[in-house]
Amino acid sequence: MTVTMGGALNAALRDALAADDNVLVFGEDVGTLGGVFRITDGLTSEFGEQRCFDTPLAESGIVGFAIGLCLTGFRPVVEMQFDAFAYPAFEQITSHVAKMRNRTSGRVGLPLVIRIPYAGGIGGVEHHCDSSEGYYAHTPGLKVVTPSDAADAYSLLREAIDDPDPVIFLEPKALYWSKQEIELPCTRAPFGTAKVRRDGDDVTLVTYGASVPTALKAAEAAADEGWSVEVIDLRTIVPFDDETVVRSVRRTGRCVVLAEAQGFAGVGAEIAARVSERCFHSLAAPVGRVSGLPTPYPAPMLEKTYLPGVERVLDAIARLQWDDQPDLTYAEVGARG
Amino acid sequence: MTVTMGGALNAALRDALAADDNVLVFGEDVGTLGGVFRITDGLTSEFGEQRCFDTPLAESGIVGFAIGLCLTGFRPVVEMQFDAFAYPAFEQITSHVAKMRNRTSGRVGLPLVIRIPYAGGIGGVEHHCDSSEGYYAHTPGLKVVTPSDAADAYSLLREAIDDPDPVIFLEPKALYWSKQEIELPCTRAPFGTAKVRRDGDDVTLVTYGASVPTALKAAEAAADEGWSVEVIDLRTIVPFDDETVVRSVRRTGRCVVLAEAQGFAGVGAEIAARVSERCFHSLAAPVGRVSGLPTPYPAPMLEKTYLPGVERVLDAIARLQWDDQPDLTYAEVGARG
Amino acid sequence: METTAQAMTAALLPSPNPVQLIDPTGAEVEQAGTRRDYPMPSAARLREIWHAMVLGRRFDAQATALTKQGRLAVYPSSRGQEACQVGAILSITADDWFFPTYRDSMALASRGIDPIEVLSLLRGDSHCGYDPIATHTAAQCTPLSTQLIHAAGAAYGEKRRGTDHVALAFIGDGATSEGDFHEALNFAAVFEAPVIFFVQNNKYAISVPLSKQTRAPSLAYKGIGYGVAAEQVDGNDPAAVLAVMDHAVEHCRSGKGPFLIEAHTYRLESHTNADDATRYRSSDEVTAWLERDPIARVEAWLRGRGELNDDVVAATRAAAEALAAEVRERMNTDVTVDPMSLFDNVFAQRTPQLDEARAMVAAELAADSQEVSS
Amino acid sequence: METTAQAMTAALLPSPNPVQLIDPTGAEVEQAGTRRDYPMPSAARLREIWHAMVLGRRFDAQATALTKQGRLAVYPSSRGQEACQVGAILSITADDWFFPTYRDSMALASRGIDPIEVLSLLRGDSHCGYDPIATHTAAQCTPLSTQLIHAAGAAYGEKRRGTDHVALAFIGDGATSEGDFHEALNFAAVFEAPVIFFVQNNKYAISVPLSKQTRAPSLAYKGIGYGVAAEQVDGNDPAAVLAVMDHAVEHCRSGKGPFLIEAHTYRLESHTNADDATRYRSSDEVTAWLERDPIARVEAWLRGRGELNDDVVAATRAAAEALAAEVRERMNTDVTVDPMSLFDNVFAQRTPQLDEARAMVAAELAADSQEVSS
Ligand SMILES: Cc1ncc(C[n+]2csc(CCOP(=O)(O)OP(=O)(O)O)c2C)c(N)n1
Ligand SMILES: Cc1ncc(C[n+]2csc(CCOP(=O)(O)OP(=O)(O)O)c2C)c(N)n1
Ligand SMILES: [Mg+2]
Ligand SMILES: [Mg+2]
Repeated sequence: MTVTMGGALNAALRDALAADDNVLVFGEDVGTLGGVFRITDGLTSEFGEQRCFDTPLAESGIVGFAIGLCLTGFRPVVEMQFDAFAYPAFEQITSHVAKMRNRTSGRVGLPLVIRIPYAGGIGGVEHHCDSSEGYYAHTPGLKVVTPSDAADAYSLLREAIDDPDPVIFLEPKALYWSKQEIELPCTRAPFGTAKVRRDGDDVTLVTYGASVPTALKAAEAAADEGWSVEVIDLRTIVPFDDETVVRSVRRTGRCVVLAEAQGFAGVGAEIAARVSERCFHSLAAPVGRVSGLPTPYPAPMLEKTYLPGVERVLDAIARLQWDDQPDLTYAEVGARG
Repeated sequence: MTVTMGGALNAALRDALAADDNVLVFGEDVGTLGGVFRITDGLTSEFGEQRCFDTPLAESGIVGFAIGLCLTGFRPVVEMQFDAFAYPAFEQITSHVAKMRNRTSGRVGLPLVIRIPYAGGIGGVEHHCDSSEGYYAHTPGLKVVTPSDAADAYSLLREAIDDPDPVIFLEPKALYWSKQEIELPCTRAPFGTAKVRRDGDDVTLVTYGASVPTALKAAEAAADEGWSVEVIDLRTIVPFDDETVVRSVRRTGRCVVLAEAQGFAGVGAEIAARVSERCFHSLAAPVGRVSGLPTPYPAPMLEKTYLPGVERVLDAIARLQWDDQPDLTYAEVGARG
Repeated sequence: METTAQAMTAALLPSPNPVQLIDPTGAEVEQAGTRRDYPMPSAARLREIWHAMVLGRRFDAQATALTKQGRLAVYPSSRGQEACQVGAILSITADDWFFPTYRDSMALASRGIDPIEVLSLLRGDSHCGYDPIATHTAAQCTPLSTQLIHAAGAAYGEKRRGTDHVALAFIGDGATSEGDFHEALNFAAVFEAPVIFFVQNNKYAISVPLSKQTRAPSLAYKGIGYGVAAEQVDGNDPAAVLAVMDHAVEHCRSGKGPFLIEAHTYRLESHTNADDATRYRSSDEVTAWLERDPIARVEAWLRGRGELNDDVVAATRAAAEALAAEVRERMNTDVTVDPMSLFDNVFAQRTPQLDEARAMVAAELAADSQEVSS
Repeated sequence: METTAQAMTAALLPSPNPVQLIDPTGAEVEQAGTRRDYPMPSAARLREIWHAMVLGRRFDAQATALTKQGRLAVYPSSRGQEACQVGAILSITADDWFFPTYRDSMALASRGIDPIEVLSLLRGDSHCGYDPIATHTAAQCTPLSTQLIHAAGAAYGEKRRGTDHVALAFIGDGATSEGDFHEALNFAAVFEAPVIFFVQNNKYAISVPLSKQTRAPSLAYKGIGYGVAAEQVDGNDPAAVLAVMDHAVEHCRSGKGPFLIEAHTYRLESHTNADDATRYRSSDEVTAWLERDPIARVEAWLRGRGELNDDVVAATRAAAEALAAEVRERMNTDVTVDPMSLFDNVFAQRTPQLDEARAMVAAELAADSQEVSS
């Protein structure tokens, strides 16, 4: 059947609620309304106010409350309404969620999931478009996951809810309405397994979440120019699937990393650093990075320029020294331009 | 005269308070007590409660209050008591401090400084030892600065206070008591200029803040083994001095990055990615990364194992293929071990 | 100590019922049981607020219409909240500071800010169309309740500068649950900052009703926990809003520290055009609130006293239509934004990293235009 | 509505003066003006608390001594706060939850947790030495006031499980300024979670006195803003602490939602051994509080009624010395921590990235030991 990513997430929550009485879904507007993106639609009417409910408007409260509920055996799945609105919970997430198992010598695990619609591309006003995966991926003790299609959305969310550890579950909001022909429940893939979305021989394009469709489009366009691009969708940023990425880059010898977040000290930097480290002798050219610009997310009318699109990916591929000539982008030691 | 880093910071605050009536210093315990690290010692008695004062115990409040004061022409310098205790202010920092100039089309600048004692090495209990620079450096709109000696502490803090934009000023707490012979006020270096702390020809060791003394010790030890190590202290992480780093690595052909923070998606990853990108054809070996472990900061008794020390840096240098043999650390495509 | 605490309690608690001066029929209300004396504003002032509310409502309706036409990306209407949006603004001066939320476009227009500049955020051409410093008006704030602390800081700044300017900060009922609400009230109290926290309790935070937000007797009861004087007011009674605001402004200007106002009102539209309020509330509830219309009641009061005649009403309607037409016309021209402006206001001066990114985008745009021209 | 608000106000506000049952001289206090009826605890219970306080104080002194000897990295003493540390704990059961801060080692020891496990955090061998699930006691919390929300969640969890277990959460006066305090009280109120928020108002947050922290009549006045019943109590009067705690526990167990207690007490030592309290407060102030000693007054009361004799006192003193000796002895053995344990409890199962880091450290340690042995 035709399933949107939003529908798949909804189905995953429904199936998880049905499978385990300890699963609770809560957050702002997730009850009667079904969430501003309707991901929790119908859950309150199906499972009752006890299982899926609205909370007061306070994100630190939501996450902290979930921590407390874990102590009594519940498995909370909480929703932050938008990326930037998870920031009030940052202390609870970094100082408690990420550390609880460690600071209690393994005695208190927190099987909780924090769902966060993230990234841009929907013409949202400021504070509704942040790519915040870097903050979480940099925090030891958090698993960080982001699906790029409906099947993975279902699979990864079920995995997240069943995981004994806290998972930051990032939902690319621009893909909520993307459609796929699948049967639910679909087969689940364990955390830490990246997926090769397109096979290719000349260059490996590593990406995840919100940027996967752009990567696939770019690979398609690159094929016209004679470049065979392999597209890897990480699916889980933490844990990271070195094996799939390294195997591919060692074979293709070239790599571009694509992520919508600003590049500096983000997940894109990590991937580029890892690949450069692990595939050094296989690389014919430096790993290219295609990222969001080093500016705050702009007003909707500038979004198109801000977002790394197909052209920017193709440019990065084009710079991979196909003619054995070094790329001169960074020829000057200082900044170019 | 002999000046500790703490003393230099204190002098910088004193001189800034004297130079401009709009400078205000506030935070938790910064008044009568002079701060838990005594960095604001004597300021209240010298300049009065109006210029240096205690606030209620609420970090989001402190940062938000500073934003409001900027609107009326003040230049606040606020103290967060420890790294992890700045997290309650994360939303104010990311959604307002970093974005204010941008979201007001340049009409509202925030000349404020957020001082944060950071990193470990002092046997502190949990939540007192986080290396949080990655969160800030990844956020567009923040300048991120960290000194490694008394002279830079003075210079960079004066620069930060005079800067028209918000500065996250990270003070390596393990170095507060480090001493230096200098005359104050010392010459100031503008933001964005890294400092070569030791000249060398064989390998460039890029580092900053808390890790600089370790880097220098490692360079000394490496010299005994016949490696001439150039040590670069970034001083400002944002803006980043590509020129100094790239010039050095292109000359030495080898590079190790040292930072105490966990490595994944942090500033160390950024440096490694940048160097790999910009110095690709000069590199004889992959850029080595020496970082904190991918675990929460441990209890004091495990601190020594956790922290990247001289040995770990020497190991990284040793792996830089001096014999033209590839390093086999990551020979397997998957995880080693 | 006992007497101190009891005296403080009496001074700080709100009236047990919302202050009301004119009831929904336009009749004057006998004051009883309010904690403070709230005189009826002058007829001239009530005419002024009536006029501004008529214009405000028309502006709001026009913005909603522009959204349906796709001219605005999104619009959070404040229809039904006119007494708050307009009344609070008319009670302060241009020198005072105002800290609005996303919902408060009507208040901004009432403050005299160019309506096109007000709508810039929602049209999507910039994050804020007006100059916060020149207008003493912060950019509209979306991260809930964060602006309250800025207001406390700015108010304290004014106090430090020796002025008697106050700050007025708006916030919704739902947003009072955020930690920043707490920190803001406490900072303001401790620093005796002249700031008025004005809660527009419109009964919903998107879909979440007040009953799921708090168990307080009313939100105004939060004041005493900070030593902040508080009042609750019928937020659909323009006379009461003016009277309570006058008291609060005087309280702040005279150095007595902050003041908290809870105005009971109702959001007649959905949260924004993207929301569907029928999913979570009944039309009966909405209808009941339509009968508590702020404009109608003050109009009835004025007419009953011969302070308003058909000519004035007609002239005001005409002015409102003219405003709407102007907004419509000016919003109907396509706006373009220079992509290179992306790099201008990250810092006062571009860093090398911004220069690099800028060069990349410039090259892309040059290539694009070459492609187009060739 | 008026009566509702007024009835709620009466039910929620604290007594205008802190509840006191026994004064510093040991005399019983005539109850007047308290909002609720607080019966004097039985003599047996007062003997029990007296005994536990004597042991608690001795434990605390021993920990301070161990810090001076370098056996503990740091120690925040609660000397002077014995009535709170012990009284609150004696009022709940082992099935109830306790959420302590860094300051509350004495409370943990009073709860029956092995003192060595209690001191693990401060010795530096682990972040938490005891098992939070087995003991129904959260790890001591340093990020201020964050634990209150956990307590609300756990209390709500117990309610959902159908038990009548309550949660007791400690917090300092300074920490009430944090946003999480606000969110915790509100969540607890809205979800009617059986949690007691117990503020040990020891007058300082490190160096910052209460007067710079709040302008509230007293911190207990914060309750009403959440619809949470609140009380203030003389936190140096063990009888009053027990009585108010009994009331709060009964309130929670019987499904009436959360309860807020402000206990007025005083931190006699510096913030921690690393602090120097003479920088910010006078010795006169400290001396005055020494005269409000919680142990002395209940001892006087008990002796006055023949409920305590020299033999019992001597036996308790001996028990306290035995406890101190045991702590001293067990803490004087060097502890070693396996470095490889660094990697064990990040996740339930190690990720490949953790395996990699672990292999690196294992190799380093192997090399080190080779060097040592060769
Ligand atoms: C910190 C934060 N969390 C969540 C949101 C998403 N959000 C936007 S408006 C809103 C409801 C606000 O309700 P209320 O404060 O009552 O104001 P109203 O919209 O009714 O005027 C929510 C949850 C946000 N903007 N900021
Ligand atoms: C979020 C946060 N900010 C700052 C600190 C640093 N800090 C530790 S204790 C303390 C004072 C706390 O005072 P109070 O709440 O009165 O408790 P007390 O120490 O007096 O028991 C401060 C500021 C912290 N631990 N957490
Ligand atoms: Mg509302
Ligand atoms: Mg205290």
